[in-house]
Amino acid sequence: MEQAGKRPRVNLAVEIAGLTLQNPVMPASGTFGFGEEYAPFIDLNRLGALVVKTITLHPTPGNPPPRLMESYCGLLNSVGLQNPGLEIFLREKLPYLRQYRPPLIVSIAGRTMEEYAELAARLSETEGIAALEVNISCPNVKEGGIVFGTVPAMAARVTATVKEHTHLPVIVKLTPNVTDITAIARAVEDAGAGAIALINTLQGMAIDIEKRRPALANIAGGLSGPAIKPVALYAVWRVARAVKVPVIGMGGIMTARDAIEFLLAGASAVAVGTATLVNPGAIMEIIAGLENYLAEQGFEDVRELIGALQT
Amino acid sequence: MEQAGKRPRVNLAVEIAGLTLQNPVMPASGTFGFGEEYAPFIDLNRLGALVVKTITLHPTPGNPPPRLMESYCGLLNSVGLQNPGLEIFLREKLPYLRQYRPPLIVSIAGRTMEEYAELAARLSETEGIAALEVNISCPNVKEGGIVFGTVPAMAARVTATVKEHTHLPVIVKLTPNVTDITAIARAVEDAGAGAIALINTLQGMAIDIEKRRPALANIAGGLSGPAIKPVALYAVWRVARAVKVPVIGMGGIMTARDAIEFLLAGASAVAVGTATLVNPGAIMEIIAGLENYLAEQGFEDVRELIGALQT
Amino acid sequence: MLQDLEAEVLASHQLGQDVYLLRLYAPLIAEAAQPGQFVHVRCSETFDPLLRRPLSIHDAGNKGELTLLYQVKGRGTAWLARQQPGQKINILGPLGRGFTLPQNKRLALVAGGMGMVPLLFLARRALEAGNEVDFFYGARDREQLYQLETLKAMQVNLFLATDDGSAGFQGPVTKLWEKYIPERSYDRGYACGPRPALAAFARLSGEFSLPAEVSLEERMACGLGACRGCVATLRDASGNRYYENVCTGGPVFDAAAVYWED
Amino acid sequence: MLQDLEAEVLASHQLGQDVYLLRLYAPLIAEAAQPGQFVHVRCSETFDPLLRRPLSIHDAGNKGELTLLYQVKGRGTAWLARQQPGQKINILGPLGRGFTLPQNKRLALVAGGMGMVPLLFLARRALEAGNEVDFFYGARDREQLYQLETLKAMQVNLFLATDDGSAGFQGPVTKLWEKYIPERSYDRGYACGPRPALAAFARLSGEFSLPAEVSLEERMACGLGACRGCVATLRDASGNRYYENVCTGGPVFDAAAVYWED
Ligand SMILES: Cc1cc2nc3c(=O)[nH]c(=O)nc-3n(C[C@H](O)[C@H](O)[C@H](O)COP(=O)(O)OP(=O)(O)OC[C@H]3O[C@@H](n4cnc5c(N)ncnc54)[C@H](O)[C@@H]3O)c2cc1C
Ligand SMILES: Cc1cc2nc3c(=O)[nH]c(=O)nc-3n(C[C@H](O)[C@H](O)[C@H](O)COP(=O)(O)OP(=O)(O)OC[C@H]3O[C@@H](n4cnc5c(N)ncnc54)[C@H](O)[C@@H]3O)c2cc1C
Ligand SMILES: Cc1cc2nc3c(=O)[nH]c(=O)nc-3n(C[C@H](O)[C@H](O)[C@H](O)COP(=O)(O)O)c2cc1C
Ligand SMILES: Cc1cc2nc3c(=O)[nH]c(=O)nc-3n(C[C@H](O)[C@H](O)[C@H](O)COP(=O)(O)O)c2cc1C
Ligand code: FES
Ligand code: FES
Repeated sequence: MEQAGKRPRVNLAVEIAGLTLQNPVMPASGTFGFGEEYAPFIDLNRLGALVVKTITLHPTPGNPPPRLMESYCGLLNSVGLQNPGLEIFLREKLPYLRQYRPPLIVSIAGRTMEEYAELAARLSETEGIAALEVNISCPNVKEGGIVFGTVPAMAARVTATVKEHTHLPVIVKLTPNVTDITAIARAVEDAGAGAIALINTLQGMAIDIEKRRPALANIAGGLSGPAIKPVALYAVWRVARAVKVPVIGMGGIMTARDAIEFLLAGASAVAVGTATLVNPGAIMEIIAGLENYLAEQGFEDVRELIGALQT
Repeated sequence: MEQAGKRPRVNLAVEIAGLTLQNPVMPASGTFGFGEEYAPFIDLNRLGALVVKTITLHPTPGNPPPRLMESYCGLLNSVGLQNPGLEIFLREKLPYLRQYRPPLIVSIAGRTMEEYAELAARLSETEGIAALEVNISCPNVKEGGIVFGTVPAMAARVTATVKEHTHLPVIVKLTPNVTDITAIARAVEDAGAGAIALINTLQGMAIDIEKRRPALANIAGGLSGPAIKPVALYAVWRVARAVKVPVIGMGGIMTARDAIEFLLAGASAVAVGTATLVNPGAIMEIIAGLENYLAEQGFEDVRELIGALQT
Repeated sequence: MLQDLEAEVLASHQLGQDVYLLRLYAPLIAEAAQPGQFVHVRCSETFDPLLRRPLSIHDAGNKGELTLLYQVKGRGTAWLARQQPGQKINILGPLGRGFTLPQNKRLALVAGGMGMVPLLFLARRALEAGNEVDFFYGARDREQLYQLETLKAMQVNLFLATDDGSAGFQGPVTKLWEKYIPERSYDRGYACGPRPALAAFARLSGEFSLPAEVSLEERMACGLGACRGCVATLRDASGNRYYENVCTGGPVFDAAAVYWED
Repeated sequence: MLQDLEAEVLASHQLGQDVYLLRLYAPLIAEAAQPGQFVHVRCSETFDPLLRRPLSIHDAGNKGELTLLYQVKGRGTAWLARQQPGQKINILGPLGRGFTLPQNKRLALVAGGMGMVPLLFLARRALEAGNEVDFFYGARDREQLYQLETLKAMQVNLFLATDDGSAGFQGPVTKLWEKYIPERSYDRGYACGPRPALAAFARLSGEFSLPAEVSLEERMACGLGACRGCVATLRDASGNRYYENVCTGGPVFDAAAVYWED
């Protein structure tokens, strides 16, 4: 029998593309830097996984400032994938990240198929990386700047290219700025994605009415945060029903309640982005809240919750 | 010379598809009922235009309850175009609306091309209607339920069909749930749209984690309100640059500042939806705030503001 | 006449763990208020939470005072509970169709939990109109029976029920009421409370052919009949189902017209 | 050590039309604070407004008191101005790289408008370290010169400038400063204020080969260097431009390293 006052332990572990995560909550790429920025606030060893800012083959300076603008319950950013590039990542960031136990997921982006291929190959030679997350929300410079993730065939080609150049599990991260996200999801699944992450930011804009100029130097930016949660949740629900591979859900998750909605909708894990920018402890609070909910509702295993929505 | 303390009068009038609006602020379809609901709070004669809930050929019962769910800075609805149908509209709603001076814009939706055609024809026989707004965010039952507004050719066909059956100016209202909204905008412009209204709601979802059921009986719903403003503004900015016809901007406009952003982005008029549901006086406050801004910033005519964004 | 105004908080009393009595100064609404009507309350200075919250009118005094009684459930009511005397709250009202108010009849008021809120106001007005009022009031336990002093001071015949028997009858308030229906030969019944309680109330009043009214709850946006978001499923005389706005067609409906299977 | 904590409001004083002095009890932050650093303040109980607001540390007492001084500009600072003593505010800090603090030197502090906020704290610490401090402080008019009593009590040499001449020199504070640079032979200059004032300050200190530091402002999300959202354009020794986080690389930068043409 249970000891009085002691709750039965709940299993929080999930599997994603062959990786075992001790719990289903991880940071969203680009909102957690390279981990070290949040070490003063949370024990990185307690995360479901570590997910770093998207890296590119060469250093990317990013967009000119201003890059941020607050909107109603949302954040617009046009950071523009600023990152030190593959070499410096390997030399200066990876050793730090390797100290931690949770699987390390490295997000990559390219401007051409070749860049994706080379990133995949180089990162696969390296110890300490558990999976690649392929960010396809960026323009293909060889095809007139069409965003890779908006055309099923192109999304599939990126996925296949990365797969060819790595033995690591491949997670493909989708953009929501499409008519039918399930078509993209199926295309990348068929091309070999081991898991699908969604959503990246929605395209948005804000204007400074005093200066009569865009609030962001880049004119447009990506909208994240609580504002986009219903859009993200619906995309996750649809994609989870359209594919067989696991789904990592994200977009506006601020609280454990939000995370639970994503799991019920079919996500096997969730990522927390903007919430962390506002509250460095958000991920920890979400993990604790999820555990509480499961215990209170009489679940023994978080996997019972995944896709348990009754429709 | 000006009298001391008296501000120079600012011209607020704009032209849209041949209609002259005394000011560029109107209600958004579906959030203002048939006008009478707001008459206790505002003088309908002071609106830029009157825009009624979308009507269909036959009475539409709408979706089962619950139909509403609040989200962070947003509202999800699955009303499902509940309306009394054309006949009752003509008999019971139109006479009331005809008392007012602002141009009356009647929003229509069909499940087939034929229904759009018949609605257009019947409404054009009637006195007191200034323009038709064609809601193409609904599924085409003859083409497997694909939403009319998500395929350029289909959107163009609806537009052309309505044009053929009416002498009234035709405003086409776009859905934002597409990869490239400018392609749809150009298609409906080429097909004869006199103006383009955007955006309709974003697709979204919410889940009741206690019941583990969708919060809306219909599972998914349309997201409106301040949360979607950056997405709407960006869509308006892009469409305004892609077409020559005037654009009516909407999506999350809560304050005069928001409305001004849409005008700067290129909208010739704006519509206010969710804000009115929260604050019945919102439209009036927006008109007053716009007038103040223009006077303070030294504009004599609101048209100087339209598209005046410096990029 | 409908009002959209800033009402000053006169007092906010915590009555129970999550339950607050809010006294507002809002003469234009207080004077027009009818039992069963509600006000629609802005619960934020910003846009999160976004929507107003519908709250029944609990009492309306002649000094321009409007009383609300609410339970903190989520983010809107949590905001409300933080408001202090002197602050202003934006309210819209009085909204909706209230209860039928007869004269010199014998009435049964059946309240489950927070369903007591509008029925207290109904009881006050019903007594003023010469009616005899049996007030049945059920809750989970003794602690969750609010406003007993006020009710006792009001000359209603008060019947209490609790799930755990800590006060009055042990069991559902509708079960308690059922025992009195035959002998008390009511002219009309009224109920407000959780949906299963209302359904039981409707079934009982149907069995006894008692004209009966219930107050329904639905999520609302405008509160004015404009958005068609707050519908309940009703059935017409021939049994056909249709949707009716709770905000303007209700919140009070004929118990026999509600489609309870929803 | 970085802290993310709930600080109690000790007092909130309105100093001017839109300007507030906020005294918080936050010993862990107050003890660690260095002049030029800032705290990142949650300005909502909900998610609207969403982001924290960066505010400079205006003073940090030994009784665990942390003082902020801010102008209400938009929705976040408006929320802050509504907070009353006893309420808790979530703050993150101390953040960023502050000013260089020499010993026994002669320093020029040049403040434009609200730029006075971090410079008062710098002046206090600079005096404690045996420096001589010339404090140049400019504002639109006399009413907008805040904290004059505090500054006067601090043994700084105070030089005032106003745009309308209602106090001190009439004209920009940098113009006033310019007159003193040759004779006062400073060891180091510091500035905080509107960007055009900072650019003028940087140009002057360049001309006089004076080591000089400025505090920059950029919109911020995390405040911790994680999001790369708050960059300013700098230039390296060979004149190449690059982006640096204001939150962690600054907010204080070498005036010569800033790309002022942005
Ligand atoms: C006509 C009417 C009168 C009411 N009178 C009272 C009363 O006097 N006292 C009282 O405690 N409660 C009353 N309620 C219920 C009350 O409106 C909800 O408890 C309240 O809206 C919950 O808001 P929240 O911010 O606490 O919860 P949240 O969970 O943050 O609410 C989210 C959304 O759901 C809506 N919602 C949640 N629960 C309900 C509900 N039961 N009914 C309608 N909308 C809901 C909210 O209004 C909001 O739009 C009444 C409801 C209606 C329709
Ligand atoms: C390091 C640093 C220290 C600062 N110290 C002070 C201070 O001590 N006193 C003071 O009055 N002001 C200070 N500011 C400016 C202050 O942060 C802004 O005035 C404030 O964020 C505006 O918020 P709001 O809610 O009033 O305006 P809103 O218009 O609602 O703000 C919208 C968004 O823009 C950001 N923003 C707007 N203006 C600025 C700005 N000038 N700098 C950075 N972000 C901005 C907000 O933080 C928010 O994210 C400082 C800024 C920085 C970067
Ligand atoms: C400042 C910022 C930077 C981001 N950078 C990246 C990135 O480099 N790569 C990526 O795949 N997504 C990036 N994202 C998107 C997030 O990973 C996430 O998909 C999105 O923000 C939605 O989640 P949220 O609402 O929880 O933030 C970024 C988001 C923000 C706010
Ligand atoms: C409750 C509700 C009902 C709506 N009904 C309609 C409709 O019938 N026809 C239509 O074209 N748009 C409808 N809309 C969409 C609005 O007209 C508008 O495009 C959208 O809500 C974005 O604007 P907002 O954020 O200001 O509300 C509806 C929106 C809401 C919230
Ligand atoms: S709440 Fe809008 S119709 Fe009832
Ligand atoms: S605010 Fe995030 S890096 Fe500076």
